[in-house]
Amino acid sequence: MKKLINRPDDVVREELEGIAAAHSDRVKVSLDPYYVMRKDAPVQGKVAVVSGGGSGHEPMHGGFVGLGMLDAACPGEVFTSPTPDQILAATKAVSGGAGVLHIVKNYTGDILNFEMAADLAKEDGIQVEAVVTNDDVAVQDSLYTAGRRGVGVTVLAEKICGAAAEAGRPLGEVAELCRKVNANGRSMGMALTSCTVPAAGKPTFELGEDEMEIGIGIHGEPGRERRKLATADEIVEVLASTIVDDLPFKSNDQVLAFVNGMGGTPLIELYVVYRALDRFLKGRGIAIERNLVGSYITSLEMAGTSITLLRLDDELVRLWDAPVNTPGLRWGA
Amino acid sequence: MKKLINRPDDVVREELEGIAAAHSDRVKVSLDPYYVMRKDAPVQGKVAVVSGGGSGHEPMHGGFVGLGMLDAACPGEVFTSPTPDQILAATKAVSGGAGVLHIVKNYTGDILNFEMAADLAKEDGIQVEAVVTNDDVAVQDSLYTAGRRGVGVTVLAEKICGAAAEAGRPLGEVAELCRKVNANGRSMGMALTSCTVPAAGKPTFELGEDEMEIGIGIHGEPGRERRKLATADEIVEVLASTIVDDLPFKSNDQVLAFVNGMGGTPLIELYVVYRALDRFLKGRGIAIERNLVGSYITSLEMAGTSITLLRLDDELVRLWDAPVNTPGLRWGA
Amino acid sequence: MGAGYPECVSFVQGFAEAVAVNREYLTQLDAEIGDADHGINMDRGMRAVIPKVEALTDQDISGLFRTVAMALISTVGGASGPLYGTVFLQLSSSLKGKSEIELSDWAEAVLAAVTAVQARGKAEPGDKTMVDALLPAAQALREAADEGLALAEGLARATAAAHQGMEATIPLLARRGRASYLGERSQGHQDPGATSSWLLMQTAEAAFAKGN
Amino acid sequence: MGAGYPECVSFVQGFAEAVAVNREYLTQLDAEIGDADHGINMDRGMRAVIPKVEALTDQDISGLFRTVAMALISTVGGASGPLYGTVFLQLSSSLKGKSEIELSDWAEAVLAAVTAVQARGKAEPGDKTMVDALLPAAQALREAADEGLALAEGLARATAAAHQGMEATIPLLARRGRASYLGERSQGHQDPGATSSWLLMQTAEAAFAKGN
Ligand SMILES: Nc1ncnc2c1ncn2[C@@H]1O[C@H](COP(=O)(O)OP(=O)(O)O)[C@@H](O)[C@H]1O
Ligand SMILES: Nc1ncnc2c1ncn2[C@@H]1O[C@H](COP(=O)(O)OP(=O)(O)O)[C@@H](O)[C@H]1O
Ligand SMILES: [Mg+2]
Ligand SMILES: [Mg+2]
Ligand SMILES: [Mg+2]
Ligand SMILES: [Mg+2]
Repeated sequence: MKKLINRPDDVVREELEGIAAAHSDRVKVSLDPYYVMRKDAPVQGKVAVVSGGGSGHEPMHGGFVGLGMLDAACPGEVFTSPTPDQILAATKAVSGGAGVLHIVKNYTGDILNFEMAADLAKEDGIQVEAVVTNDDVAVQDSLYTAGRRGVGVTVLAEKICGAAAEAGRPLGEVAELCRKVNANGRSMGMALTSCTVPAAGKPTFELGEDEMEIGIGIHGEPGRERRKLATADEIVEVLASTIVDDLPFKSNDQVLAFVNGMGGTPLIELYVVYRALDRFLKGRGIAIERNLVGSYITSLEMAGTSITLLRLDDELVRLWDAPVNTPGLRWGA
Repeated sequence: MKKLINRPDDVVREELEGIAAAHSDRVKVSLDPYYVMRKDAPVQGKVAVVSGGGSGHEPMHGGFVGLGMLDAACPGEVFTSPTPDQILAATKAVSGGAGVLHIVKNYTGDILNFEMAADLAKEDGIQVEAVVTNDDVAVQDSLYTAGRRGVGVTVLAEKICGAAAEAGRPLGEVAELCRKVNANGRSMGMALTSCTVPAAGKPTFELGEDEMEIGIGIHGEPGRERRKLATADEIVEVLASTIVDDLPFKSNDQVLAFVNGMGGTPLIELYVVYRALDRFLKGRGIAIERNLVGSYITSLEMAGTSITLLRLDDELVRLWDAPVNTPGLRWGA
Repeated sequence: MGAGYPECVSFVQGFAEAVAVNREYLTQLDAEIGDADHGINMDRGMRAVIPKVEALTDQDISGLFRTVAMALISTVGGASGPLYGTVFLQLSSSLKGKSEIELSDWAEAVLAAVTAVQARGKAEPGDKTMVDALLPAAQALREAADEGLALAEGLARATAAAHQGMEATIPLLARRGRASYLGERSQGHQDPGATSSWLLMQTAEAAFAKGN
Repeated sequence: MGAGYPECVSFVQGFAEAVAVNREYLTQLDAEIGDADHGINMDRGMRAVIPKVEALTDQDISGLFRTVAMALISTVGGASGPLYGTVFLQLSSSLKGKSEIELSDWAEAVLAAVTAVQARGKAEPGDKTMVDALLPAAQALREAADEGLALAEGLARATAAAHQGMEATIPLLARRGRASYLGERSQGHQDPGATSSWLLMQTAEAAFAKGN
């Protein structure tokens, strides 16, 4: 295992200390329990937006705390959901009296821990609504399974709901908006390499020099299928057609196209992927109105990419364009 | 070789097509010859800032084109300086009558190609000043060598000179400012893994599981020294003390601390590095006034980091804080 | 003769040791169909449990298990944190007031714990989760108690049933938890949570059956 | 009898072939002390040269070399683009007006080319660059011409001198170009540019010496 770390057990704490040192202009970091919050929280009268999940997905979620996005983020250990006490403490710390939205990715652990925290927060008189993101089309969706994973759409939901909360919209509306973003977004990812969980010390899976995993999540878990390595254009064809056919996205739809790097893939390759996606969508008559290209929801140092498409309407475009000032995403401020 | 690409020979063109598709709101891309320019260029009466170099360092330089930073960037093939005709075409395209600053990293190839281009541009009546960055303390500096490489300081110089040009300052002043940034900045990098030049198809060097390269540049070249793998804290100690002792940075100096990822290193590790750097500088009485944490000057998918320190004064802080709106760096706009 | 407070403490300590010894094994099972952290998670949790348990003074079985539950919930995270937290929370409430655990008490408590886990996690038997080890163990305990067997024997049957349930997860297609994302690729792998649940039953047997 | 236009074309084509054949070799040498692109760079350049040369109609040696120079400058990039561009630009101006190249013409042209490369790149002999192959070659040509040797023999000496100069770069500490960043680690490796320059001399010999 080759990583820029000290001891595997200290990675998350030291990362948080790094964030605290680097971004004290915008965030405050609690080390016991772990959470990152807006420096100016609680913002009185504003709905607070809280998310969280395992670490190893940076900049998500801690890097998305700030004006126009999250009020707080709760990082768990690497790839491990945070615990209820963390989430409760963060929820209390940022609650400004107008209620708190929990944006939860659909993983058993995240669901259970956020549920427990929400129950405890409600006992403390804080109004909490939880919305679960589950946009990963690589996973079969069914009542009799855990359903789809929450992946790329989470980033977009955090931005858009953060903007709505900043604009003073009430909890019910912000939660409804979050459900709308989730309902209109779909994602799928692939990996060229595995990643190594620091505490495990070796790659989660092994891939041959000519193999790739299609349909991976963001926790180093193997994907749905192992295939022969293919070109960027072929990979995009597989990911994008699965995504487009699922919702389905239709001709004349306007979308936000999000090409995400898994952590170990450089930007030069993401632009090659974006080019292919742009061509693919043009071929389907789908118009890219907004885009995001970069490594925003990662899986440690995994090499690979994921594509997320979000169907846009005027409201979503306006909220996407609204100012955001976080370490990981910033414009208009 | 596992990369998200189509054919190795097409990587740079397809990357540029991806940039064109993604960022047509801010940049225009020429494919023959290759260059990226501000959409609103030439800005009449403004000094134009142009840089360039081999591809594979994304977002540098193409991702730094836009308001408050570069007017144009000329990407060469991967790790290969651009050619004079590219640089000349870009220089002409963005020249707004107030002269053009060429920011050139100190590599024989970049120097020679930019020199030729500047000669040709001057023949065409365009005033050109070239400033060479050479901030890499890993390289021995001497009249009898090619001198130090230009690395991380280049990013900072592009931002700061771009802001000065945007503020309407004349060519001589912008060039002088660039020399000042270079004179007050120092960098050093290290790698955990090699990278693979697409056309070469295999890693430039091989490193054992317990080895690292100290003092690498940004072209996959081996470093000054191969060492046993060490902790993040130890690595920062080596890089930062070499940097600090070189200028030297002194107690009570105010600096911009730039922790850069080499392309394959995830943000979680960069924050662990930033934490160590913060502690190291506190120990030396050096105050971090501004910082930048992320992968901004990369070496394809290399895992590793570089540290850049820039001594600040009020002028530099003001110019650093000025609005910038590029795909790779954005604030205040 | 049932299991008293000291046996309960050694059950908890035994589980911590078993998890520590099997940290890599559980993590490796999770690498195959999950995210390579189950052993790490459980070990982090049980290491946090031990000092808390050692600090207890009032020899209360229910309080002991509640302490274990709270420590797990606040240190493990993931799916297993709330689920094992639920197991111990339920053991705590089922055993409230008891100073000795007889086979029928333990059978009832474990059955209630599985029921609570199912209520939280919505897993049915056969979904390839810890339920597949815990439920057969609880049923074996129930039957052993109904048959009037000795505590030691009942515990041995529970361990055997958990072991069988654990092994029976191998061919299953996961329908809950992270392994479910793999679809058919989850088949042919043993569930990590079922494995740690078998360890739980095994350490209960080792601790409670001493001299019984 | 000197080398005429057809020989010059086959020199250029021969160099393109030699570079293509040695693409990996030159790149590997550059991987060791540079950035693993010298073969790729030169091959990209020479592949661009060929159609431009084939399109020429006026049988002018100076124009031919100027075409090569301009194609290299606008497609190679890196250090070798401007430097080999300079070599061919200088060959072009030294041979202006000539329709046949005699040994003394070639000696003068190659010497002027090395001088121009040194002016551009500031490399001294012994700095571990292409100069270390080109300069001995030029000197050998000069001496052979002074001794009144035949073209073929002069060219053979130049190739041998370039080869020796190339091999002599191995122990050198690089002081120019990318390899200089390695400091002492540059020692023990053959310079890629010196190697391509030896190929240049070798292909000139093969092309010009035909029947001479
Ligand atoms: N819904 C559920 N009900 C019961 N057990 C579950 C459920 N989801 C997951 N598990 C158990 O949790 C185990 C995984 O735990 P762990 O790896 O620690 O958490 P995570 O899956 O969050 O990484 C699985 O092997 C399974 O036995
Ligand atoms: N200043 C210089 N003078 C002469 N030759 C040089 C100089 N710098 C580099 N070279 C030659 O260029 C070669 C490297 O070329 P190449 O790899 O194509 O370019 P780059 O170094 O830009 O990647 C070196 O091996 C050396 O022979
Ligand atoms: Mg987990
Ligand atoms: Mg090069
Ligand atoms: Mg797990
Ligand atoms: Mg090179």
